Amino acid sequence: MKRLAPQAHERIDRSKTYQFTWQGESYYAYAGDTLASALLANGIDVVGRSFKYGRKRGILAAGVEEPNALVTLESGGYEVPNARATEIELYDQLNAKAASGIPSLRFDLRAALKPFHKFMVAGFYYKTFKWPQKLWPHYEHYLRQLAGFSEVPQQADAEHYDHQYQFVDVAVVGGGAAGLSAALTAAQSGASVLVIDERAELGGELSSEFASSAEAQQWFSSTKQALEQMPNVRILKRSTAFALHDFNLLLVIERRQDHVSLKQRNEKQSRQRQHRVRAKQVILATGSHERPLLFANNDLPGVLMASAMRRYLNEFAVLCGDKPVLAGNNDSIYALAEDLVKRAGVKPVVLDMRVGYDASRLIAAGIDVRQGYTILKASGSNRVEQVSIAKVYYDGKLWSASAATETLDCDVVATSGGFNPLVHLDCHTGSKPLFSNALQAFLPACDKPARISAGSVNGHSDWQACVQDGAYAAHQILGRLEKSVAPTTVKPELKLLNVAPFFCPTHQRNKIFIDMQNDVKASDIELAIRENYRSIEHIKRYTAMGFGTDQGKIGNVLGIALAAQLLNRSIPEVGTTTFRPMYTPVTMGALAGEEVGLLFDPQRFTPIHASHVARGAEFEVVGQWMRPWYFPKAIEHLYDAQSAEDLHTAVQRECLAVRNSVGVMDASTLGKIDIQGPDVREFLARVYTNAWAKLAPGKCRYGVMCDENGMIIDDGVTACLSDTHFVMTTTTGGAARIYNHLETWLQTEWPALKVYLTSVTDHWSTTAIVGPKARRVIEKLCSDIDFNAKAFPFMDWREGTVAGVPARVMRISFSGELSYEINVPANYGRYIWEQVMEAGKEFDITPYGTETMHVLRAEKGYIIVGQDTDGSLSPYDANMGWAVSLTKPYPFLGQRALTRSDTVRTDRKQLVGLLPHDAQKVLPEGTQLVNAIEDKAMIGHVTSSYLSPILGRSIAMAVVKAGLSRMGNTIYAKTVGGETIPVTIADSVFYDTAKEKLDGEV
Amino acid sequence: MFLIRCPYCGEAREEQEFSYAGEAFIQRPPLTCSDEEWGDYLFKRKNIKGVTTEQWLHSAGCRRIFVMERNNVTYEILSIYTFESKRGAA
Amino acid sequence: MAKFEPQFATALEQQDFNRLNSAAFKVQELRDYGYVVLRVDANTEGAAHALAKLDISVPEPLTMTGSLDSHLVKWIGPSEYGITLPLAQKDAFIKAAKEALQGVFAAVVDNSGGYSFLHISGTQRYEVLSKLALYDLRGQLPLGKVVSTIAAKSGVIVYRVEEESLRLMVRWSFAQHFWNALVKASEEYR
Amino acid sequence: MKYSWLALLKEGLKGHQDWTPTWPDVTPQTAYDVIIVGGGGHGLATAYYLARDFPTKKIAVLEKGWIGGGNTGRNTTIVRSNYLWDEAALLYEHALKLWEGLTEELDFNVMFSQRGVYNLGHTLQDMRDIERRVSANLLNGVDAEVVSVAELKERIPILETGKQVRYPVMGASFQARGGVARHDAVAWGFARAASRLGVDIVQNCEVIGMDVSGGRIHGVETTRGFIKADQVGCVPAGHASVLAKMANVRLPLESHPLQAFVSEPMKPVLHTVVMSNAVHGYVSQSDKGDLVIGAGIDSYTGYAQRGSPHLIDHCAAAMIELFPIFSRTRLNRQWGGIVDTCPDACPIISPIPEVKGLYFNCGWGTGGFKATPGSGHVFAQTIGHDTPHPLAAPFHIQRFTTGALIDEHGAAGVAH
Ligand SMILES: Cc1cc2nc3c(=O)[nH]c(=O)nc-3n(C[C@H](O)[C@H](O)[C@H](O)COP(=O)(O)OP(=O)(O)OC[C@H]3O[C@@H](n4cnc5c(N)ncnc54)[C@H](O)[C@@H]3O)c2cc1C
Ligand SMILES: NC(=O)c1ccc[n+]([C@@H]2O[C@H](COP(=O)([O-])OP(=O)(O)OC[C@H]3O[C@@H](n4cnc5c(N)ncnc54)[C@H](O)[C@@H]3O)[C@@H](O)[C@H]2O)c1
Ligand SMILES: Cc1cc2nc3c(=O)[nH]c(=O)nc-3n(C[C@H](O)[C@H](O)[C@H](O)COP(=O)(O)O)c2cc1C
Ligand SMILES: [Zn+2]
Repeated sequence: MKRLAPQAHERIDRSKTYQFTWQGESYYAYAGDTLASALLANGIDVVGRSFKYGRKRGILAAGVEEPNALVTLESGGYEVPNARATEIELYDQLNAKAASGIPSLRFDLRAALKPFHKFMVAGFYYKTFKWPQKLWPHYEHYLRQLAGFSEVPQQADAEHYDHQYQFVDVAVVGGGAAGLSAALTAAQSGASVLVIDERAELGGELSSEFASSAEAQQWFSSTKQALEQMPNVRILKRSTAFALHDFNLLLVIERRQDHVSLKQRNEKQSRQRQHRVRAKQVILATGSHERPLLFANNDLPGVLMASAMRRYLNEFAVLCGDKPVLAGNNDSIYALAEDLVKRAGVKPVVLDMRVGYDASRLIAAGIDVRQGYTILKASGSNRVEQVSIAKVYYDGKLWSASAATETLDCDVVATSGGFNPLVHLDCHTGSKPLFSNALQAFLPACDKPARISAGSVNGHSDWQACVQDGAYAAHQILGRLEKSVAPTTVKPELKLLNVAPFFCPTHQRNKIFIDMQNDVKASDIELAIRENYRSIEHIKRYTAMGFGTDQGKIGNVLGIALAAQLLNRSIPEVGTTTFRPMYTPVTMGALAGEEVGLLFDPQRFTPIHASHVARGAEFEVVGQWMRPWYFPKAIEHLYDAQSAEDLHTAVQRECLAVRNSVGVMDASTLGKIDIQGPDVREFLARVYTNAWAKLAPGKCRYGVMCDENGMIIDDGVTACLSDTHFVMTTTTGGAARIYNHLETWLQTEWPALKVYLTSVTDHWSTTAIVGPKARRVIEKLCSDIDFNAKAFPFMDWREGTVAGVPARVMRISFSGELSYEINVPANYGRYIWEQVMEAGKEFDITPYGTETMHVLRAEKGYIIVGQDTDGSLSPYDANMGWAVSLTKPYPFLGQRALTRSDTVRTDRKQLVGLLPHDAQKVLPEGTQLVNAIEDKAMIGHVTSSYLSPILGRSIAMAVVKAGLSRMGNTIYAKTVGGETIPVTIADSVFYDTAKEKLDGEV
Repeated sequence: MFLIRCPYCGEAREEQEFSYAGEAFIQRPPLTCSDEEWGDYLFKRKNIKGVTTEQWLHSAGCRRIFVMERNNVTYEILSIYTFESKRGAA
Repeated sequence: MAKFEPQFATALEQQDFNRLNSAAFKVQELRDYGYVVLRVDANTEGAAHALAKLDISVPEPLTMTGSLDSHLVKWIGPSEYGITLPLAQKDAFIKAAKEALQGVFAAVVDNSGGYSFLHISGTQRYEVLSKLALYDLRGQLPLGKVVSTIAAKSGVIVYRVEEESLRLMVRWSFAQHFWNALVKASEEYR
Repeated sequence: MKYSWLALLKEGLKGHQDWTPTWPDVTPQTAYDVIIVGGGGHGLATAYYLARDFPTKKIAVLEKGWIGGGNTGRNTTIVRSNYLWDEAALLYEHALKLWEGLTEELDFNVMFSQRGVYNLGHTLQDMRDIERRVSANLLNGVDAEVVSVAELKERIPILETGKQVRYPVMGASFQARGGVARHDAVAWGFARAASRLGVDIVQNCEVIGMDVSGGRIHGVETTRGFIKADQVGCVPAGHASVLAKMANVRLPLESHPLQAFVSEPMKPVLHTVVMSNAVHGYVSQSDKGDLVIGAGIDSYTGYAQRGSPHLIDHCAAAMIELFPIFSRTRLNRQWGGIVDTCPDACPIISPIPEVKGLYFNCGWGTGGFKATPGSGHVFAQTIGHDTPHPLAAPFHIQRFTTGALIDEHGAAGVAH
């Protein structure tokens, strides 16, 4: 292997030499090299070890289809596991090591197990390690160590990713001859065009032709230039279309910085970008991948694809060997031979399975061309050294090889067994590729709307036909887009490469590798079939064929053809496995894009949030909201150190402040829906279980909402502003869901109801002043409302001006204390909060969070939907039969469900209070309940549980089977920690049962 | 990944703007129905393989619910119409 | 009673707008607009008369009528219009609207506090927004158009009244998240 | 041939020429005592236990494609039994106990790997639900544990447990006996064991009609002709409604796409199973080294084994939330299955009241792989005795009439 003298059309830049490190050793190569070409140029044969047998492997291909050359690139926050050397653009100071080799590339344990390889056939583990089953974890532990390629990086990612949404008329995947031609034709009509190619440079396989065809070179540069100058064309290089979804959503990963040396990467730019392209039309000009011939030891380093050898030669000026044997079953092999002679002065031996191709020109040039020959076996230790070849015959159905073999010395073997069109994207939406006998290839069906394929993916082998096919395809879709189109082009003729039918030598099939990455051999496929794994899907799963990071791009079709032969079926009868995204592996970070970290999901904040932060609140995540959980006070210690109260201490303090003086809470997160129209009352009556006909303006009412299954889904207070105008509140977490639920009923079932719903959750900021001194606080801020308990009774609301801001004040209570909820537009929210704090100073007003709110409401037995209920509680179960009106003219949602046989059972789980016998024992929430100490049969569980500061004891709410009829019974809580705690079933109202506190200080 | 033409907005939008809202035209039985009928109404679905008639809500757009006929095997959208137009026709 | 001086604080008041203030990408939060939701079916009895009185002509789907100086009426959905207007005129407008629509099946809802109003300009505005928005703002939002869509996982209303800028409304509680997303998405243009 | 090291050794020396079919391919006969429709794990397990426990019955499994090609072949293979409600916990625990001896029972290594399953909690309510579930599990004899954040960090060092993420981890439940199994092997193992007991396993045989008259079933029409049987057990997962329709029955199901994906194979770094409901994603690392990751369910119905990619993106983000070091790893392949979801997230294992001789085992939705042996066993008993097995009884289809749902949605965490 060596680097040739400069070539006219090479793509390396010899003026820039880059240093790189491979396996800890330093090497040099040029800008424009890939890591693969750089390794080849440096004479490195063995780049990896195989998955199962630890066999030495070299570079097989030159592109994304490479199965062997997996490396670990860089380290730390820049580490890339399982990177493919053939895809990595070399940059200065690049550092890579082999992704395989246990413990090292040089010495692999798995290879040392060679005597056992014959037992390690496909699926051998299903038949072994079985007895006793208990020991499997031990075996598994060791087997796991043997598997996998690179390590997972140990550090978090140093780079970031983003997404971009794109909308275009035409997306062209593939920037080869066909794609460029299609793009140009499309763009000339004025359509917006996006060209996507995974390589660093446009041109695709065409660039291999430049060396031999000036015309190709000429066409390419003029087309490229034209495209680059058109404003309606965008070209994405280094971009892989990895999935094509329904309605032409084309997903593309653009590698924006992977080709830049680590030092020069721009931190402000994403490393990779996912383009989410909606294209009106998609042109698939994805080309094809060559597949190899099969023979024993075909996995030896130095055996590679003919097209790859040609690319290395023409694009990188790397000669993969001085003594090449080229073997093929189609016409394409001769082009490589010609290039080798011309570029490197090397004379290969050419083996063509077929007879009849006119090779006189090559023969005249002194090349040994043997038609009717193929390779049966390769040999060598670190690298191929010899091949044994034989004459082959085709009887119209099958190939056979003559017994007489001949040995040739060589240092590289390049083969071509035909081409696999890249049908992948076309198949992602369920299309099945079609097999062509003439081409010996699966072609895209392209049977989904708004897409077409062009070029070598359609089987074209010469670049002129690809150009023509591209133009033809563009023409077709422009018609669909109703764009003015250039004069009709004609569909080009298929020029056949005359690919011979599949052949797999019969000897040493356990050395013939079909899927190199997964070490699937011809014999494994035989075995699978012998054992009745006959569907190609079973073969895949039993042997792991095509499971690798290359997804069988090179090997699958060979496996299919072999299976067909063994099953005596045609190739299309056997069919392919399913092509799925990703076309090539996609970085997880790029899928996630910017929506990681705090942007993973929106964080919602109330207008008062900054005040809470300033007061040192701890926050609780409720739905998407950040709600103050508690407000720990700083504790001054004797010495310098400062600490803050813990949850328990803070909550005790907050609770007592509310019960004894006054507290303040941010209730802005509750959902609020403005409801207007002449039928609002009827509407509310249908969606809530209780009655709404008589609620007068100025009043509020609590409502319970069920689904049609009769189970509680939400609750909240609704205020009557006028006979045709109400405002509903929903739970914080339920807001969006309930709004959709209500709209759905209105729009589908009750379109005749005259009701308009508007979400006003964000418009209002709500500050609740709670406690016996609440009135004294609010009176300082508002003079146009009479706060006298009689004038403004419980469950009323008033309009007024609070601290100079127009407000709605509601006298509702979730704590049993006197409480005013001040609603003002969001932009005044923080101001009002601060005014309340100021006004409350003299009463030591105490801000409190959700935890204290929970304790206060539990002391009063108020439920929290989603905590005390779980979708399996009816209003009766929740002891809220009082909120159910069965006499409404139109039955409310869920009403019918309440009378089903299971729903009327009297021993259902019902919501009750619990008093632990040990008054200081707080039951863990969630703890299950049983009837007797030794019982295991559960009768319910603890839904809420707290130490009540005002009662000086623990209290809990729970659901208990038939609990409502078992008041006073002792039952037991069985904690996760193994405790059994006796508790008494009690009424769930623990505090102020006489409701004497409701009016506050009198 | 659907691209859905909202009949109210009059243009195609990304699937994420919409919420699937279940089978369309399920008849709600009266209070007097049997437990069986209620159970069927609540839970039993046609769950057709092939062309389905279903409700979608343009939740991030105009907030209207409409009807979509969709082939849930090929993921083709066959037609989209409003409830009003259906009611008008009936 | 003390003399009060109410302080008005918009959702993004605390953010450093200098961070997003370049020729490439510039964001301003507008403090002086109110937002009123009008729900009415123009064909409802009495609606035409009332709307005429309010000088409102009902926009076609995804379009707007009127102007920001008096009232910009946006189509949000069938029989749902979002009216952006100078904050100072908001209360009077609501009063007038309620009066005019007395007896008509309609709703007038003040939602001024519900949103943060953003003005987005700069040569890279579409580049930045296309990282966040599901909608083709560059290609499908000509002057006079309004769309409700999703950007950065938040519901947004985007509309265009000037050649060189976009206006965007995002719900108050989502504003800070949206801001963070804008900061991140525009980083490479700073 | 019994599978063993010895057999492998012998065969290895002979070039593996004498291995026999794992299960033979057969042409269907014209009549059977029991037909099982659906050659997924559940159907094959049903057939196996029927054949084992009712040896006189002539049984066939009819599979429209290749066995194990449905959800059995495309799930994330999580096995656990820590369900909330008694009925569910007992059923899944029954299955888990069978898993613990399945490799030996079937003489086929199903690679049941009890590496433990964590269900993460990210909110206070998550933690309440975890406490509730663990408490219930312990009383039901299901092993379970509540794990603190500090403890989590020790056990899974690569898990992000910091507070500076959107949904910080607050704790987890853990079931040590949970784990994963090799999905395909489950289908193949049951197929092999069943066929050795005389069950006919018929592939490429789609049931396209049912002969129902006089309130009972007489047989099924298939793409390979009519086959008579007095008892037909349908185990078609995503296609349950399609089959039910052939008997003029409607089921409380919707079939949705559920997606999963795998990374490239890497060296072992995650030695257990981690699931999170709040950020939605769950992950384990297969013995081959790939991260096997499950995403959320698509909202719409779909019979195409593919879903929408934004769910994949979101799930990838969730993975990075939990495991920041996964950010630079790459995904290799994504796919979807068709899951038959029930309103209460619990299965239906039931005779069909309207049609004597017809039974359905379906509605496993996003989480039935773990139940495979148990489901097969209780369904076999139900069919064999023509009366619901006690563990199956609560999963009778009648519950959708009476209202006796077993709602595993609310508090059970992710149902996978
Ligand atoms: C992505 C994904 C992830 C999952 N993750 C988990 C997980 O981690 N843990 C877990 O416990 N569960 C999981 N599940 C669920 C689990 O896969 C299923 O519940 C389980 O595999 C169902 O098994 P089955 O045998 O009933 O169905 P299947 O394996 O689907 O078998 C049903 C069979 O019936 C056949 N069939 C259908 N109609 C006919 C007909 N008319 N005639 C003949 N044959 C027919 C089908 O071809 C199919 O082979 C997941 C599912 C998916 C899709
Ligand atoms: N197929 C054959 O039989 C054969 C034989 C010999 C030479 N050729 C040559 O191959 C060329 C065929 O031209 P063509 O334009 O049809 O194909 P091409 O292979 O030249 O171009 C296809 C391009 O698409 C890219 N691509 C493929 N899938 C992609 C994806 N998912 N995302 C992004 N990029 C992707 C490829 O990397 C390549 O650059 C001609 O120049 C012809 O001479 C073909
Ligand atoms: C647990 C599990 C692990 C898998 N691992 C891989 C893998 O390593 N490589 C791969 O290509 N596919 C893997 N797959 C996916 C399968 O290739 C296939 O996509 C899946 O079984 C669905 O089938 P289908 O894509 O043929 O429809 C895996 C699937 C499962 C269920
Ligand atoms: Zn719409």
